Amino acid sequence: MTVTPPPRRRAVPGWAMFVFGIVAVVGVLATTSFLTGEPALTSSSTMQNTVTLGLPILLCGLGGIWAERSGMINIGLEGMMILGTWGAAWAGVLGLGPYGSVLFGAIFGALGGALHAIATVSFGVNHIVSGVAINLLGAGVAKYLSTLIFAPLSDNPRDSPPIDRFDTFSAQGLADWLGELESEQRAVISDVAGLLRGLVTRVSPMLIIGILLVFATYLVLWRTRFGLRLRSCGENPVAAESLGVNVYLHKYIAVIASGALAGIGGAALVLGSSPSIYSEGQTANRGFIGLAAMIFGNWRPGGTLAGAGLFGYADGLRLSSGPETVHALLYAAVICAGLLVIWQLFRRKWTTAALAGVGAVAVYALYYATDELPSEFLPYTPHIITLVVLALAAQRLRPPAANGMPYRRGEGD
Amino acid sequence: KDSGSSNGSGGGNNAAGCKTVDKPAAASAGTTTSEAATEADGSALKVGLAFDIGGRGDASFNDSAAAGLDQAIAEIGVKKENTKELTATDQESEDAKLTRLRQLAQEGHNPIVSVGFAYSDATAKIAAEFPNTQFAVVDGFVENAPANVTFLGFAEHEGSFLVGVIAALKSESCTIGFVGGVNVPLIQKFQAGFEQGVKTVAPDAEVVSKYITEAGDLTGFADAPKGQVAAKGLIDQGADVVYHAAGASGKGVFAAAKEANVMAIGVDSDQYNQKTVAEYKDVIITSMLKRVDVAVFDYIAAVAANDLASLPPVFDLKVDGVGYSTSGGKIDDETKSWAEAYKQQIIEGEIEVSDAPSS
Amino acid sequence: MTDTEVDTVADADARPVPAVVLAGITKRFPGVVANSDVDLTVETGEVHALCGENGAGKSTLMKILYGMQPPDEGTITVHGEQVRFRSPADAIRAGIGMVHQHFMLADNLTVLENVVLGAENLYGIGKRARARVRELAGSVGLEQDPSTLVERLGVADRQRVEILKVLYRGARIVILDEPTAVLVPQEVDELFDTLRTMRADGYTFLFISHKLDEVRAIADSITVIRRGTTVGTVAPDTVTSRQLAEMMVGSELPSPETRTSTVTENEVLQVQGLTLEAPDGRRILDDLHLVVRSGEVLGIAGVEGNGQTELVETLMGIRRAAAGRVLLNGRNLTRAGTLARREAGIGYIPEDRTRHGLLLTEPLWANRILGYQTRKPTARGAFLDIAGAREDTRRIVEEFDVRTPGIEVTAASLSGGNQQKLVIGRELSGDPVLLIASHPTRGVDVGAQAAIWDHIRNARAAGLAVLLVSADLDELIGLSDSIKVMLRGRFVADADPTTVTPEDLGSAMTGAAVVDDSGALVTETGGTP
Amino acid sequence: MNSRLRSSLLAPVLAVVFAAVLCAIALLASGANPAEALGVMIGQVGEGQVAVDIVNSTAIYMLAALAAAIGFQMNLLNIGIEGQYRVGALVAAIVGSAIVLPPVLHWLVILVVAAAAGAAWATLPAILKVTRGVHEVLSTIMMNAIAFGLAAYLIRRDQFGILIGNNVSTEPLPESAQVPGIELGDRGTVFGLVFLAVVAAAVYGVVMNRTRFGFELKASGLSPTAAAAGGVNAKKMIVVSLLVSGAVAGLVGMPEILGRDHAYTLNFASGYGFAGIGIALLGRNHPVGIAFGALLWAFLEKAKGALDNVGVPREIATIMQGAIVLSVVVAYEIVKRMELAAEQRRVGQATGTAVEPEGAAK
Ligand SMILES: Nc1ncnc2c1ncn2[C@@H]1O[C@H](COP(=O)(O)OP(=O)(O)OP(=O)(O)O)[C@@H](O)[C@H]1O
Ligand SMILES: Nc1ncnc2c1ncn2[C@@H]1O[C@H](COP(=O)(O)OP(=O)(O)OP(=O)(O)O)[C@@H](O)[C@H]1O
Ligand SMILES: [Mg+2]
Ligand SMILES: [Mg+2]
Repeated sequence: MTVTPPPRRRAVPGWAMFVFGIVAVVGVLATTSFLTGEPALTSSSTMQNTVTLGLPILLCGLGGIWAERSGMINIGLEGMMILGTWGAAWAGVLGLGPYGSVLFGAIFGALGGALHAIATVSFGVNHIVSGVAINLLGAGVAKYLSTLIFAPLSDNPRDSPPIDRFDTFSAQGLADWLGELESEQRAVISDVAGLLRGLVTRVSPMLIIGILLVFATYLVLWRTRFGLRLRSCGENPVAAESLGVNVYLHKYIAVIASGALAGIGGAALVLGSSPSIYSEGQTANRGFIGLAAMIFGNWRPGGTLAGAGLFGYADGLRLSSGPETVHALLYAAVICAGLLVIWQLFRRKWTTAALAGVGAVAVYALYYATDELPSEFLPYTPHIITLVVLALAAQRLRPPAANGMPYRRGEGD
Repeated sequence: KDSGSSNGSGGGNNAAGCKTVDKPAAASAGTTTSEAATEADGSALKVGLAFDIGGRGDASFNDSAAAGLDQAIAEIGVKKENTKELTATDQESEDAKLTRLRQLAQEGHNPIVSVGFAYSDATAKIAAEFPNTQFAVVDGFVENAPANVTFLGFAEHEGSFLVGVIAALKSESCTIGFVGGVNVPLIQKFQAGFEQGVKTVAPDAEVVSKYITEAGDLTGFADAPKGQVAAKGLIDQGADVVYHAAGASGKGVFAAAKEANVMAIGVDSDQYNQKTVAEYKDVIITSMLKRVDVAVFDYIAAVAANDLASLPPVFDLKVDGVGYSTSGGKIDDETKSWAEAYKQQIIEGEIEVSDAPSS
Repeated sequence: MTDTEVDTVADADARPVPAVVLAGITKRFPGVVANSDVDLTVETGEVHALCGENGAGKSTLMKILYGMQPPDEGTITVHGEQVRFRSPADAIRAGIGMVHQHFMLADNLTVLENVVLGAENLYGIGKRARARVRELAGSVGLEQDPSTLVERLGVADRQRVEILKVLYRGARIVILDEPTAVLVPQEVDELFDTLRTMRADGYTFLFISHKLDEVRAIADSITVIRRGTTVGTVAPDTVTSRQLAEMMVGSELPSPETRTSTVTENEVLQVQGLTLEAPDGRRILDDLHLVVRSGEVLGIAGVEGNGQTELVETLMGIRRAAAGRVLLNGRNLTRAGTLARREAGIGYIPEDRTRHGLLLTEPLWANRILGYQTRKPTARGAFLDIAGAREDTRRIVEEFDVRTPGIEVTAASLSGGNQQKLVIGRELSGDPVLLIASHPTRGVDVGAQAAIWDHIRNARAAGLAVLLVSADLDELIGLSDSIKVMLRGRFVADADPTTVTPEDLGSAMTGAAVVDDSGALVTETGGTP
Repeated sequence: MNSRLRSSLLAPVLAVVFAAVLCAIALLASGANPAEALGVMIGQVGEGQVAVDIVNSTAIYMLAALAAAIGFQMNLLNIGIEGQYRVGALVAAIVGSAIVLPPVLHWLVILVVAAAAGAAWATLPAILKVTRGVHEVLSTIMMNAIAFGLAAYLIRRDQFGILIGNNVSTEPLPESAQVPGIELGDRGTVFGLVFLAVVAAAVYGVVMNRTRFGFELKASGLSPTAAAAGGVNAKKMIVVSLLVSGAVAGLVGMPEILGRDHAYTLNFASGYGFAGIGIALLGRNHPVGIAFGALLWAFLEKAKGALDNVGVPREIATIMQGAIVLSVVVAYEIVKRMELAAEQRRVGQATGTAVEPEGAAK
C-alpha cells in the first residue's frame, strides 16, 4: 500500500453539510450587506437572476455528473446543449408547447450524448477529443438545421421564431409578506426574506424541473442499484465487470443521460430567454461553466447546485447592479477569509491560517483602497471566485477514480 | 399562477416626469438627402457584398446592408445575377476576410461592399492590390487607406441623441437606462449620444448604463437572458425607459421592459416591426435607425453614376443616415416636435454631439 | 438466483456429482495457447488446488469457468449440468464466485457498496443488505463497518471483502486466485480456518497459489498445469513440495543454497532516528535506527501496512522524513532527492513493478533509462544515449534471461516475471553499493524466483549491501544475514535467520511474541504468552 | 520495422477513408454532390492566395498544437492555450511597440516577451495544481475567461489602446519589429515566422525523444509513480511543462502580429487554442503528425469558403471538421488495436509461452 488513506472524512451527513453551507453563505452575505449597505446583495431580484442564469448551468453540471460518475469525461456538453436549444425551439415551432420543448431538448442532447458514447465507449476514442469534435458537430448541425428549418419561418437563419414558454407561478401571499420583511431593511431577516422571495415569485416549472432533477440525480445515482452500478463503472470498471455488471451498457446510459441533461439545459436556456427562441451562439460557453460547476461541487448534485448558484449569483449581481455592489463582494471575501483563519487556527493549521490571514488583509486593503473594480474584470467575477474557492478547497475534491480512463471489456486482469 | 404582465404602457406623459429645459425653436427646414441615386444606371455593375458574422437575414446590421443592395436592384437596375454575397464565420482570422474580398475582386465584382468594421484593414489591403476596383466598408475606418476605398461611417451618436431626447421627455422617474452589448468604441458612441441627448433635455436626469460583456467577448451581442438581467437591474435602479445597443441581446432588454411595464427603445432598424420581438412591440416607443441600407444604396448609386464625391463623409442626421422611428404611435406630436427641433440644431451645427461617453 | 435454488444446490452435496467438470477446454489468444485440452474435475465439498508456473494458464482457466472469457473449445459442467456462460453474471447465477488474483475493489465506494454491487436483487442496497453484510462479515473475520470506504482498508481486510463478495452472492463454488500472496502466515492461517469451516458447510473451493506448502496444507487434491495442459492430479499427502515443483517445471529444481556469510565491517547504510509523519501528525515511522554493511542482506519483516513501504520510500527520497539522518558510505543523504540518492549508488527494486518500476507502454530500452537518465551508459550530458541504452538492455536480457522477442517490444508485453527480471537487471547494473529490494519475487514463479535469489546472492558476495523487505518469510529467512521486525512504524524485534522459524517471525510481526532485553526475538517459546 | 512502417501509414489512410465517407454522407444529406464539393475545395487551393494562407495557418496551428502536446506528454490538459496566446500576443504587441531595437534583436525580444507572457498566464494554474491539487482543466478554463478581461482592460484607451475608426488597437509596431515574409507576388506572402513553427516542432521532437528533460517529462506523463521512483520530481515537471506549454502558446499569435497585423486589435482571432488541442491529438503528439494535422485543419478552414460557390451550406464545413476529427481518432484507435494484437502475437511466438501485457489491463 503506497497510498496513505486521506484524512478521516467527516461523519456529518451530506444534507447537513448542505444546510450548513447555505446558512453560512446567507450569513456572510447578510453580514456584508449590513456592513456595506448594499441591499442588492440579498435582494429578491438578485435571487431571481441567480435562478435564471444558474439553471442552464446547473443542468449541464448534472449532465457532467452523470457522465463522469460512470468514468466518462464529457467536455462535449456545450455541443449537446446547443443541440438541445435547437431541439427545444423546434418542438415549439411544431406547437408541442413548453413541455414538448423540454422533451425535444432532452432528445437532441441525448443524440449528441449517444454519438459521444459510440466514439468513446465502443471505439475507445480519447474522451476529450470526442468532446471537442462533438462541440464542433453540435454547433455545425444546429446552424445547418436552423438555416434549413427556422430561416423560412423567422426570415433569419440565426434565430427561430418565438415559441411558447412556461407560465410562471408565484406564492403570492408568501411573497408579499416576504416583500414587506425585505423592505423593512432589518439585518439578516430582510436578507433572508429577500432571498426567499426571489425563490417563490415568478417560479417557472423549469426551475421545478431543475430542482427535481437534482434530487432525481442524487436518488438515482446514490440510492438505487442502477446508480451503484453506474458509479462502480466510474470507480473500477474491471471490478464491476467481474461482478456481472454490463459496463458498456451503463456507460452508454450514463453518457446519453448526460447529453439529455445538457439538452434540457439548452431547453431551459431557450425557455428562459425572452422571447423564447433558438438563437445562434446563445449557449455562450455555459456547457464549460457547467463542467466547472460540477467540479466545484465535487461531482455531487448538491455541490453542483451550489456551484451553479455561485456562477448565476455572481453574474447576475454584476449585470444587474452597480459596480459598488460587486465591490462589496470583496468585503464578503474578507469575511470568508476571516472565518477561514479562525477555522484553521482551531484546527491548528498554522501556515494555512497565516496564508488565509494574509489573503484577508490583502483583499481588505484592496477593498479599502478602491471604490470599484475595473469594469473589464467584472464579467469574470464568477471565474475569479471559482479560482479562489478552488485554491482553498481543492484538496477535498474527489473525482471518480477511473474517470477518463479507457476501458475495454475482457481486458482487465 | 402569474397573470401575463399587464399591457405595456407605452409610457405616460411627462406631466409627472423630469424637469426639462425650454423647448427649442421649432424645426425650420426639411432634411436633405443625397440625390445621386436618381440618374444612376447600375445595370452594368457587378456588386460584391461581404457580410459580417450572421449575414443576410440576421434581422439587423447585415440585413440592412442587404436591403440596400436589394434597393439598388429594384431602383437602379443592378442585375441580381450580377451580385454575390459572402459571409464571415465565427472566430475567423484576418486572412479569411482577405481571401473573401480577394475572391470577389478577382471575379470582377466592382464595387465591393464589406459590412462591419472588422473588414477595415482587410479592405484597405485588398484595395491596394486591385486599384481599379471600388471598395466600401460599412462602419469601417483606417488611416491612409487607398483612394479606391470608401468608408461608410455613421453618426450613431447623433441618432442616439434624438432617442435620448425622446427618452428624457417620456421618463417619469427621471432615470433612464442604456444597455450595451459589448463594451467597444462603436457601442460607446450610442451611449455617448444618448446620454448627451437625455442631459440636454433634462439636465437632472440620470442615465444608468450597463454593458453585457467587455471588448473581445462578442457573446454580449447574442445573450438575451443576460440582456434581460442587465435591463432588469437598470429598471430596479429606477429606470423607466431603456435603450439598447446590444444586437440579439436586446430581445432580453425588451422582455425586461415588458415585464416591468416600462418603455424601451430599439436600435439599428425599426424594431417595432420586427418579427422576433413582436411580442414586446407595445413597449417599444421608438428605435434609433442606422440606415445601413441607405448608405449601401447611395454608395452603389454613386459608383454607378461615377460620382463618389457626392457621398457624404459620414451618414448623419443631415443625410438621413441615422434617425428615429415612430411606428406604433407612441411618439406624440409634441415629443416629435422636440426631437425634430434638436435634429435641426444638430444638422445646423448648433449642437455638437460627442461620440465618446463622458465617464 | 433465489435462495431456494441455493438450497437445491446444497441438497446436491449428498450425491457424488462433481461440482465442476471442465472437459477439453482450449483457449487461444493471439499467438498463445493459454489452455489446451484441459480436463479438470472438482468434487463437491473439496478444496482443489491448481499449481503451475507463471503463465501456465491457471487464471485463464478460472476466468473461463467464471464466464469472463469464452472457451474456444470444450465444455463446462456444473453439478452435472452442462452450462454456457456468456458473462460473470451467468456464472454467479450458477453459484460460482471468484476472488481474483488482483483486487477487484472500488476504493472510493464503501465496503457495503463493493459487496452488494451486481447482487442488488438479493437484499437490495439498503438496510437488509447492510444487515446481511454484517452477518457474513463475522464469518470471514472482517471487523470494519460496512460503510467504511474501501480505500481505508489494509490488504488483509480487502481480501476479506473479496471473499465476502463471493459469499454474499450465495456462491457454493469459490475460486480463489492467489489469495495468500499478500497475507502473512497468521492471516493465512485465519483464512485457512475460514476455508475449512466453509468446506465443512459444503462449499467447494478452487485454490491457486505459488506457495506449495500452503497448497499441501489446505488442499484435498492438487492439479498441476504446465504450458496450458493438465499434467496430473495428485493427493497432497502423496507428494512433497519439491516433487510438486518439479511437476510444474517439468525438470529438476536447483539445489538449496549453502549459506556462507559475506558480511564485512564496512557500514554502507546508516539510518539514525528516522521519523516520518502523516499529514495529521501521526508517526508512520518512529525513530528507526539501522545499519547495513557491505556484503550483508538485512531483512525487514512485517505485516503489510506497518511502515515497510514508507521506510523504503523514505530511504529513496520519495517521501520526506520529519527527523533523522540517512548516511550512505558516510555521506549525508538526508536532504537529497531521489535522483541524487540513486546517483550516489542506491539501486531500487520497488514492490509494485508496474506502478513504480516500469513505463509499461515504452520499449524495454526506454525502461532501461528510467532512473539512469543522468548516467552512462544511457545518457551523455543533457542528451540521452539511446544506442548505449539499447546495447545495455540487450546485455540485461541476456544475463538475466528475460524472455522477450527483442528490446523494442513494450514492457507491458512481457509477463510479470520477466518484467521483474528486467527491473532487477537494471537496478544491478548501475554498480550500486546498496540495493533496496521490496518483495523482489512477488508473483514470480519458482524458476524465476530461484534465478532472482541467485542474482541477489551473487551481488552480495561481490560486496553489495542489501535491504530486503519481503512478505515471503521463507525468502526473508533464506536470504537475510539478519532480520528486523517492524510493527506500527517501529522495529520491535531482531531475529537471527539461522534459528528463527516463519511462525516465530509471524507472531513477532503481529506483536504477540516475546522479546528479550536486547530486543532479540525469543524463539522456541512454543507460541505466545 | 517494415510492419511498423505499414501500421503507421495504415492509420492515416484508414482515417482519410473514414472521414471521406462521413463527409460524403453529410454532403449527400444536404443535397450536394460530395465529389463536386471536394473538387471545389481542392480547386480552391490553387486560387489566389489560398495556398499561402494554408501554409500560414498551418504554422499557427502547429504552434498551438505543440503547446497542447507538451501538456499531453505529461497528461496535463492545457485548455488554457486560448488565454495564454491572447495574453502573449497582447503583451508582446504592447512591449514591442514601446521599445526601439535593431530588427532581428527586436523580433527576438518580442518573441521572448510573448513566450514569457504566455508562461506567466499558465503560472497560476501550475501553482494551484502542485500546491492545491486544482485540476488544470478547471483552472485554465477560468484563466481563459479572465484573459478576455485582461485584454479588454489593457486595450482600454486610458491604458494601451488607441482608437482607429471603430476599432481599438495597440500602438502599431515600428518597422524594426515587423518580420518580413516571403513575397510570392499574386500568391501572397508567407509569414517569416512560419519558420518559427518549423523550428519549434524540430526542437520539440529532439527534446522529447533525445534529451533527459523530454524523457523525464514523458515518464511523468506515462506513470507519475514510476517517474518518481526513477528520480523525477513530479511537481517540478508539472510546473515546468505547464510553463513551457504556456510559453509556446504565447507564440501562437506572433506570426500574425509580427508578420501582418503589426498590432493587437479587437479583431484578434480566437479559437486557435481549441484547434491546437484537436490537432495535437490528431498528430498523436508527434511533431510530424502535428504538422500534417495542422495542414489538414488549415486546408479545411481555408478551403471551406469555396463551398459557397457550389451552393453547399457553409455550415457543412464545420460538421466536416467535427466528423474528420472523430473519424481520424476512431481510425487510430482501430489500427492501434490491430497493432497491439500483432505485437502480442509476435511476442507470443518468439517466447513460445505466456506474455502478459499488464499495461493493456487498466
Ligand atoms: N486476454 C488475454 N489475451 C492474450 N493472451 C492471454 C490473455 N489471457 C491470458 N493469456 C495468455 O494465456 C497464458 C496463460 O495465462 P494465465 O493467466 O492463465 O496464467 P497463470 O497460470 O494464471 O499465471 P500466474 O500463475 O502468473 O497467475 C498467458 O501466458 C498469456 O499469454
Ligand atoms: N489483455 C491481455 N492480453 C494478452 N495477454 C494477457 C492479457 N491479460 C492477461 N494476459 C496474459 O495472461 C497471463 C496471466 O496473467 P497473470 O496476471 O496471471 O500474469 P502471470 O502469468 O502471472 O505473469 P507473471 O507470473 O510473470 O506475473 C499473463 O501471462 C498475460 O500474458
Ligand atoms: Mg494467474
Ligand atoms: Mg501474475
